Amino acid sequence: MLGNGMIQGLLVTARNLLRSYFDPECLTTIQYPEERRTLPENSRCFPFLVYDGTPDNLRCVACKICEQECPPQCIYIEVERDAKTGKPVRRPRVFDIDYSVCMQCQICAEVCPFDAIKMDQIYELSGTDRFGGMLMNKGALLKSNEYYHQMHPTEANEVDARLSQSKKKASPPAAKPAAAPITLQSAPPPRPTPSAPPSPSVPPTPPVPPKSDV
Amino acid sequence: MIQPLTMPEQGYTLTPKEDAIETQMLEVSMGPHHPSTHGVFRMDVVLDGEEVRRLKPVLGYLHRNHEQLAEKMNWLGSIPFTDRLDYFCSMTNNWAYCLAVEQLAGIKVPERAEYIRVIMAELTRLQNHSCQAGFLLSDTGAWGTPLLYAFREREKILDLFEAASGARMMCNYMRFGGVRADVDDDWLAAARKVVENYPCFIDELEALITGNEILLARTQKIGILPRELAINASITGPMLRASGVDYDIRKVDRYGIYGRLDFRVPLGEVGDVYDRYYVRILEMRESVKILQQALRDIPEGPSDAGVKMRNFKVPVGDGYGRIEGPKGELGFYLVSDGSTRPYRYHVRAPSFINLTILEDMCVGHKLADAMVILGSVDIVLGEVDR
Amino acid sequence: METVDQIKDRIEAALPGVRLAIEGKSLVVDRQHLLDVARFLKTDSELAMDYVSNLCAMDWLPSQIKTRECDREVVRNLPGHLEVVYDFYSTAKKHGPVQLRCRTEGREGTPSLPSITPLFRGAEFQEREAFDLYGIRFEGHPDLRRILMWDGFKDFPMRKDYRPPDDYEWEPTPHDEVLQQTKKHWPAPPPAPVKPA
Amino acid sequence: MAIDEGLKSELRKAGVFVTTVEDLYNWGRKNSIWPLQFGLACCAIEMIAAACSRYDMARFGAEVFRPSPRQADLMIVAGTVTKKMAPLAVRLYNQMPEPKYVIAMGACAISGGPFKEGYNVLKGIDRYIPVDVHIPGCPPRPEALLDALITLQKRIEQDHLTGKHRLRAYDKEQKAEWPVPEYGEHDLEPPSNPDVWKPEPMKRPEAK
Repeated sequence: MLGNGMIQGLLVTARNLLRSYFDPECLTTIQYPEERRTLPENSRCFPFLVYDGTPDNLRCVACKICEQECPPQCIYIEVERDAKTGKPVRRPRVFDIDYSVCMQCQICAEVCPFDAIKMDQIYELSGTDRFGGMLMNKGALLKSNEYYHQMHPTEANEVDARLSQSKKKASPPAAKPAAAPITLQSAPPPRPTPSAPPSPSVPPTPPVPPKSDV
Repeated sequence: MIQPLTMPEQGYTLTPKEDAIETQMLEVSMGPHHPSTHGVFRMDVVLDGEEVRRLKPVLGYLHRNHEQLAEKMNWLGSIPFTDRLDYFCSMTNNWAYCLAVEQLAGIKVPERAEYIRVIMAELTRLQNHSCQAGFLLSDTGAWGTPLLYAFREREKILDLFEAASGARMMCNYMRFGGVRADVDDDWLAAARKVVENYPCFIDELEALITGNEILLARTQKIGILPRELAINASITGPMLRASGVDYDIRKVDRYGIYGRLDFRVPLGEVGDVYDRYYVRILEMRESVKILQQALRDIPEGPSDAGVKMRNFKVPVGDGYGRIEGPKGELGFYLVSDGSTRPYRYHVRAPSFINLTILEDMCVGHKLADAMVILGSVDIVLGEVDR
Repeated sequence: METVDQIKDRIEAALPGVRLAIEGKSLVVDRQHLLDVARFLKTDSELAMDYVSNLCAMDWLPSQIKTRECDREVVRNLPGHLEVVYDFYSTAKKHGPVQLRCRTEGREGTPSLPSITPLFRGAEFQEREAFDLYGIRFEGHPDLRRILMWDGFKDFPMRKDYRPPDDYEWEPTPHDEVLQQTKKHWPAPPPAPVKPA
Repeated sequence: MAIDEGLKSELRKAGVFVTTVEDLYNWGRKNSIWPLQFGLACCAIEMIAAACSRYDMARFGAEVFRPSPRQADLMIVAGTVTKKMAPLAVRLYNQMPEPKYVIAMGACAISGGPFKEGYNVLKGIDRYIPVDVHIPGCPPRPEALLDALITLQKRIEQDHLTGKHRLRAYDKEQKAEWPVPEYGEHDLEPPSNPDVWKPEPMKRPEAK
């Protein structure tokens, strides 16, 4: 019969409409600003730098591997030099990531041998400032290991175990205790809502003046 | 009597129809900003009334010099760029590139990684074909409903991709000799659930559109692509099979573990828009079958071959690796001079070559049909222009 | 499917005057005989290569090859040339590929090669792409125009000696070549571009 | 003209709504932003996803994607702007009626992104047209697009109809047309519009 197929189609839409009153699975919309989807643990957005304890104690040693491997070349690193001797110190003086170029590919985090650069989950970064706002300097990129633990708990625990092992091997007595993974393992904290941390509309803090006694 | 009008700079001649009524040819430039050209595609159409007499595709509005960038980049760095070729199917793009490199470097892929790759590729095919059906329907005038339904299902698959790889669209998931991150049992359970429910969605989509008389009238006997022309013009993928040619690289090359999986290759008879649409629907059903087998049989073991990605080098030589992507044969021709970056990197993009015969299919049809025919070719401009 | 050597022998037997060379897995054919060889591959009942899958152009700059012959180091100068690689498959017999290579004479201007589009429609857009990006003129192509770049564009951007225009005014994270280019713009603000009349 | 905010909220508690023409006008505009259906590349798919059922841009009054620039208020530059496409993008922008806004969605639209070192990619649409909101990401999630839309709504709330910082549409001294670049022999001519594109000289912290 002519029109049969159309009636079939209309039945499908009617069924979907009616089901949405009973079946919560049919209500697919996320009421975004009020309600947010919990991102999967692996989810990634932009890279950030991890520090242990205090922001001075960052893991990055300015080896520039991520800078070389970054496919769109959006990382810029300058090595810190000792104020007295002028010799290079194993920490970055300048560490810039241009978020307006970054393609979120995770290769920097993948190649970093020191587990110093990891992927963030903040995506609400829209801003009106093109030149300053999208260029993240070292101060804006630094985030604590605890923050990393909240975001990627499984991965962070693996990283901590690996780091403490390699530290034990290197210098058993002098090794500093790892950030604090033990307490977190027993009771994982609630997943962060990915809106809280500093947004780029706030002017990025100037880079932390590095100490020369490293 | 109207004289034929020669347009040497455009490369064709306008010859008006010998008709009782004196008609005038109208040249229309459709696109690159046009709602139904699927991106920034442009076609210069010569119309006689509403009938298409000539049609010249004009490409390049999304030419992002992918090949040149890849030649400046190391081997690993190109993988995230392949994601952005056909941005619906980043997983299959990754696979094609990794397959080409693995063939060139002689890397063996472990069993579990092969299974994961097949699962990802078939999920990609599912979401690509369902979205394609949605877009085709919005070209025929059914704005909204089918596309919304398709995107609703696509989100479920994207959630799986995000949980495994970290990103919704640009997965950057496969690596030479395996995949970047193994999937856990929770993920497999979630994937099984999605795959279980997918046939219901395909049924729903079919009930919604396959029998619809308007769709049948708009698609049947429209844009017929004869079998011989399809082969001669190097058409691949569902378009080729809709014309009745039994050529599926999953069956021909048996790359990965496809040789072991049980599935059939759906073929069309007429080669019109409807066949192209329906072959895709049937392919989705076969993909579900493949997924069920792969998710059932996936073995334990390592998920990558332990290839060191940094300073990765490929022995001197050249090679062409290809897979059956959702849009057709996706191939990578790579030339290595032994250094950390490819000397030549060429993408054989299926949508680009499938556009070759767009004019042949459209001539003689109405302009509105030309949009539907273009929709049935299933192009993605990122891949057409690269 | 037959091996490359067998195919070579059969082609040379069937087409008198054709000399092929084998490089790796591919057959190197000279410009004059490319069409004949392609037609043979297509029509031969054994091979039935009815489907040209991939057509890829390449640019080889002039180079030097050092080899040792009789304890002496021999340096040979290779002239620069453009090269096109064809991958043929058969949809009827489901085998392949047969790879053909064809080289141009020199790489100045727009050197020419015969077009296989009259035999294989599938090469139409790919040859236009090779013309656009590498500047290979395909003789006998029905519609050889630029396909990706605009018509007034003068360069062939995929050639190895192409230099892109300088627009590096704001590059906060530059490296290598880009760094050198960017430094020209620092610290002075960029010069105001000239408006067209 | 302006009403004291404290007084306004006091009156609201008493059940009296006070508004100005400007506020009412901005309130209407911000809740019915009609975007131009202008998808360029990968980000366009995320834009469609944002308009589809899970993210549903209709909740912000912005679901009416207009194919014609004459009916659009907002241009979401979603994807890579190539040099071949740039003149057309500028022309489309010129055709939109004032007041109009631009969101540069994704790395490519802001700066050329990962593809910027190529011969055919424009390093940011802001070389030719003014951009109001930038969304970094490649591609940004649909939520990020909604976030940018909220940012833009806040921005629209601040617009003025009169005074020194009034909207471009009500300022006769401002020009209404942006020059469209032309295809040159090697590059676009001009390579940027100096009225819009004003890069700051780079500054880095000096070494001690």
